[in-house]
Amino acid sequence: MSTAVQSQDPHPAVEPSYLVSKRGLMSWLVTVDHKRLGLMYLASVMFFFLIAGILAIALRTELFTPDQDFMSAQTYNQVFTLHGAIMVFLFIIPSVPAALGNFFLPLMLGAKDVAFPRLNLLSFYVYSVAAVFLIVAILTSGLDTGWTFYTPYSTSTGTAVITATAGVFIAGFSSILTGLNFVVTVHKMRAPGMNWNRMPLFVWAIYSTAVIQVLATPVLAITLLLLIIERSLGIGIFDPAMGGDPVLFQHFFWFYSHPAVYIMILPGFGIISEIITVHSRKHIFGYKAIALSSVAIAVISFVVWGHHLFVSGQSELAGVLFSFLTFAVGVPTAIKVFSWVATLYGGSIQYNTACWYGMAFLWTFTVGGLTGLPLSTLAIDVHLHDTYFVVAHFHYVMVGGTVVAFIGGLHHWWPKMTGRMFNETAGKWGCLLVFIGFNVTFMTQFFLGHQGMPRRYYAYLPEYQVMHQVSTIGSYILAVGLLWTLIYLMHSLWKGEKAPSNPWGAVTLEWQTQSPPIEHNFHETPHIHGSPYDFPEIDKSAGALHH
Amino acid sequence: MAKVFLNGQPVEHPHEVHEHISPMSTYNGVIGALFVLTGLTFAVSFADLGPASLTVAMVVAFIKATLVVAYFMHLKYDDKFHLFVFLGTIIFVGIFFGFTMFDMKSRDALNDEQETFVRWKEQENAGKGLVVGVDNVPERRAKVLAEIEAHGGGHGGGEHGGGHGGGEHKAEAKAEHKAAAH
Amino acid sequence: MSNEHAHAPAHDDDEHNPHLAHHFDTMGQQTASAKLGMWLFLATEILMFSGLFLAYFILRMLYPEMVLEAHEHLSKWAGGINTVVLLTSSYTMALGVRSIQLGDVKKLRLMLVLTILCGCIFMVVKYFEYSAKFEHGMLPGKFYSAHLHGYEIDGLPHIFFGVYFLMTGLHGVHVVIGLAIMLWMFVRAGRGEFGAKNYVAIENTGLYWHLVDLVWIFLFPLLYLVK
Amino acid sequence: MLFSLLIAPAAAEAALPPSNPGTPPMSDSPWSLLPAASANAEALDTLYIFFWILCGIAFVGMIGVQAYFMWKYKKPAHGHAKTSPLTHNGKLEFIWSAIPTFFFVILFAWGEIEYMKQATPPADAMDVRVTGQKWSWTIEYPEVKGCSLTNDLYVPVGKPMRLTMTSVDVIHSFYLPAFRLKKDVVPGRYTVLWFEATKPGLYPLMCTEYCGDEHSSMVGRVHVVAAEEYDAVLAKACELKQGDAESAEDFGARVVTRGGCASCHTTDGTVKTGPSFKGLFGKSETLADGTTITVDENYIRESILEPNAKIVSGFSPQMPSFAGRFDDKQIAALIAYIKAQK
Repeated sequence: MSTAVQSQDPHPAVEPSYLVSKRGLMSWLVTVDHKRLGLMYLASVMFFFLIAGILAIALRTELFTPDQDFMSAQTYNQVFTLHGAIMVFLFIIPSVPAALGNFFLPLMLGAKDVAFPRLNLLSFYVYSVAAVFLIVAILTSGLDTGWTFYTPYSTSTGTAVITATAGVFIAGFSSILTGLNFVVTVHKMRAPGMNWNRMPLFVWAIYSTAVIQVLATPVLAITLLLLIIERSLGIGIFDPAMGGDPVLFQHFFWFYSHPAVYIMILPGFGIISEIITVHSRKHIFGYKAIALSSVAIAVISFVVWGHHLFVSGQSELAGVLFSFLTFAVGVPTAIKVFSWVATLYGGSIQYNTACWYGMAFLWTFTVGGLTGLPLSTLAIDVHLHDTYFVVAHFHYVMVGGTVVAFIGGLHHWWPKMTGRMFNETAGKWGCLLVFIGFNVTFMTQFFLGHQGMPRRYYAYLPEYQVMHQVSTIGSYILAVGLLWTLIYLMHSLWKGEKAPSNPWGAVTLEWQTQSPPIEHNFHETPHIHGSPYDFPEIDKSAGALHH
Repeated sequence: MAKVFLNGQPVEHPHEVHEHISPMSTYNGVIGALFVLTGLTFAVSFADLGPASLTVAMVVAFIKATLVVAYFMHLKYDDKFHLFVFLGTIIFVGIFFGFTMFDMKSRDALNDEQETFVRWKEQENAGKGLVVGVDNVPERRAKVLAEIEAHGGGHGGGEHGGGHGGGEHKAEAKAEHKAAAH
Repeated sequence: MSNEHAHAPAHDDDEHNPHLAHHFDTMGQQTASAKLGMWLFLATEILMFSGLFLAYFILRMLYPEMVLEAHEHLSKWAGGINTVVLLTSSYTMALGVRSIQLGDVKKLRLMLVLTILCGCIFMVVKYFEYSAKFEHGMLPGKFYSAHLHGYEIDGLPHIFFGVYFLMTGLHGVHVVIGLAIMLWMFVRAGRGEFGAKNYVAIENTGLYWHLVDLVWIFLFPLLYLVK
Repeated sequence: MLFSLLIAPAAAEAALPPSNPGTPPMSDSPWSLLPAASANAEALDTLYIFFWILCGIAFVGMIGVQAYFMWKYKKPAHGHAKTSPLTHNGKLEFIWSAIPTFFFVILFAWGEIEYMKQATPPADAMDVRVTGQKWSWTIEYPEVKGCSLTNDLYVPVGKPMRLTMTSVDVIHSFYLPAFRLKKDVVPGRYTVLWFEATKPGLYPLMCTEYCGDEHSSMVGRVHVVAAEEYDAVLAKACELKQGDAESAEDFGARVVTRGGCASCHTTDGTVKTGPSFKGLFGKSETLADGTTITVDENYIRESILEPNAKIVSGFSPQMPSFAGRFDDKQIAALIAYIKAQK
């Protein structure tokens, strides 16, 4: 194999970067540049991450003692609902695809932009409108249904369910448009020589995610529309008081929302594949297995939604079927994790901050993945369902998986996006705090859950107090770590060193242009001749051991 | 710009648009067939086929849909990947329908086998039944109140069946909802 | 755009094509992207409508007698006429696409007008159907009051009419959006924006309109005909 | 405060066996605070331990290999080491796909077998009916005529018991951690849960499906008693008659406990979902439609039987009707109790 691209030389900044190629507020507000839109998404999702994070800290603080402390029951219910809804719909679903994906997908493909740049801009504004709806809902009478909007609670409660679900409905369209755009981009916009086997794994992951976004989100849209209609007209599809079936709502909802879990985690997988290879200077182990397992996960994710209904009065037969299929999704996931570890073998691992996050991910995601197994085992799930065990499990996957990968990716690509280097020492401290804080917070919750602590309680039996306090303290450490990360990253924007075009010695295309990139990404269209993981450090002479 | 690339592959004649243009006869034939099929399904609806009418109507609808998709939407001549997208979508719709209907159909199997409903009713009929006189649903409250009235204020417990709890079996639920809706 | 690429070899006439966006290399790439995007969009539409169809099938399963009784109150003739009208509009739309494939803008505009006309007829019939239902109190959900107008339907007909209005209503919204798009295409065609090598917007409009037709092909027998 | 109200057995409920404040007894099990108090719980714990051993091995192995690689293949201080050209290994990939698959099938099958046992109650099981409502459990015992308890489930040791459950408002979930069992309680349909208790004691019973404001208060007690004592204990628990020496007020306090009123009405002036009983009697209140009423015997009585007829503004129509649950005497005692809360 030859080197991946023709030109490997660092590109000094010879043209103004996309950040300064056009000036003025309007040039940002109506931009169709995928990189600027990526940054705008990044700023938005970080804002909502901060808001929902503050809500999480409020929840943990309330739970420091078994009794009601500073929040009333109603407030607590609203706070956990908004924490969930904002985190899911406004932060984690758009986080990696819409922010990092938007920025790097065309770059990694060697394209000038996504296939539909104006649609991309529209998608951002649709997302903003959705956010406005949710904020209006919060400012009027709030929302207390839980982020899952289960009927008949959501059709009978007095809070602003219609405004909030309309917001989520709109956010869904933003997600659909982004996904559609990415699928077309991957199919039609690849640079010369970029065949399917030469696409970086981040692209594969984003592609699989986009497929799920296109196929699943419309069902969320119709579900929420039905919920809005049910609440306003009382047509009686979901509301038992009108002759409907509340469990049917759960089927509708989870047909989207379980695949949505993979919308959240698959892009994280993609980031980890990039980070581990680049920082260990090793070709990824099992490229095809990782790429195809992303697609497999995307497909299987559509047939496992019933595991959210094991104790909801779903038929026992359906439970058995869904349990089996849920285990099936574990296999491709296990393959990925093993392949990442195997990638480390024989590498030359450089421990900078992004790599630290990559290593942390392997720990947290493994815990998250393994604790998914008892939840897919029917009989055990009966005990653990809707307890803190589930809370801990999905936080290990969503925070320990996606958010850790997201922050890792942010560090990995920060020099490329901003043209500045951040302080590595500060970064490692941040990672350490996040890792420790996260594990203290959520590891404890596995034990709490197994002891029978139910979800969504603002007051609890005194037996659980010690573990709740440990968890709360952990959440403070996590919060400090995240704030610290925010501070030094912001600091780097003003004071950071200028970033070279390829600080980590990576081979993928985004590093083959200047930092930050020019408006049209590349000075000339790149031509690809080999694998995206063909590092110069690889010892070709070590022989024809494996092909 | 020596060479033009598409999908990572060089394209020999980038300006040629490979579009199939169907002759008028195709369109005329298709619309004719669509009208005939519409007439057929319309006519059949007057005959009393019982449960088979759904099957017949769906088969006809699928044939009509196939005609529209294949000829009006050019899927027959189009990029095969578009066909893949379309059929893939149908498969996912099938998954959505299949699993949900499977649950809905098999849901009461175990309850029926164990006669949950029968037992519940037997307890009531044996006079042991207790009233859970709880009802927050405005539509049903009127009925509950009427029953309480009919039974002399509603205390004493146990005499008037416990059906207003919302735990109705489907048949009963239907009757009651009717009362509520009307 | 064309200035930017003034250095391009003369044989590459795509470079001068005002319809080619800057980030595409060829018209073929642009057209293929637009069409793939449209098919993916149609996929999302199908999945969205599938939720309503599933709701309908579940309703049939839970309350079969009620559905059979309630659907007798829908006008088979109105539904049938609308089916013919919509199929005809699909036909004219397909012919419109064919005309522009052959470069005949004039005929395309004629076909668009015919299609729009059919769409309008559809909406007018719909209007009369809806107003009859409103008059008879056959309204969705808690507004259902047909029993006050002398129509006794056993069971829970408010659900059936809820589903009926939701399905036909959402379909109607799609028809209206389609009409607006076709009007826009009519204007653009008048400005000479389309030709035998540049008609993907017309083609996509057609695809959308055929999907609206497809949904109706299933709605009609399920709501109006099936026993 | 909340739990002391809910969990602490009311002093007047003399029929209850002496108990600690309703919290799960700490068990001697090395891995759990919760005792395994049913046949199902014991079977599940075995599966659970098997699972943890399996996952423990997998986790330690995975992280161990990762840590070893991280240490062994650290980048040298200057420049980079030559790295391995390894890109894939079909045999290895097959093995690490097959091994998890094998264990997944075992876990699935084991879980499935236990689940079907959980789902199939024996034919001779005793029947109990459970109704979930915001925010208490009504538990009815068909063997004892007219017996309907709030948040108290009595269970004999060694006899299978089968709960047929439904809800009157929103979805709740009936969770018995000591029995490792849970099932959603869905309005408009029945769900079934069965178990055979093995260990006498007092265990918690909780709602695990979010159901509104006082979701956290939907906590009850499971009293597991010896089979021979069961009838007597249940009969006593069900009895709700004014004692000879008992004042109407004290009896009213027992009625309040039985009705589960405390989940919404406090006696210390705190307003929860419903008005506090403190100082309630004789108060003038404005209804949502603007009319003014005085809280007197008639209004309280009506509010118990037909709670949502006259809602004081600021409150929402959430209260279930107690018509048929309380007789005149009990209601009279309840009114006396409310009167006494000054």
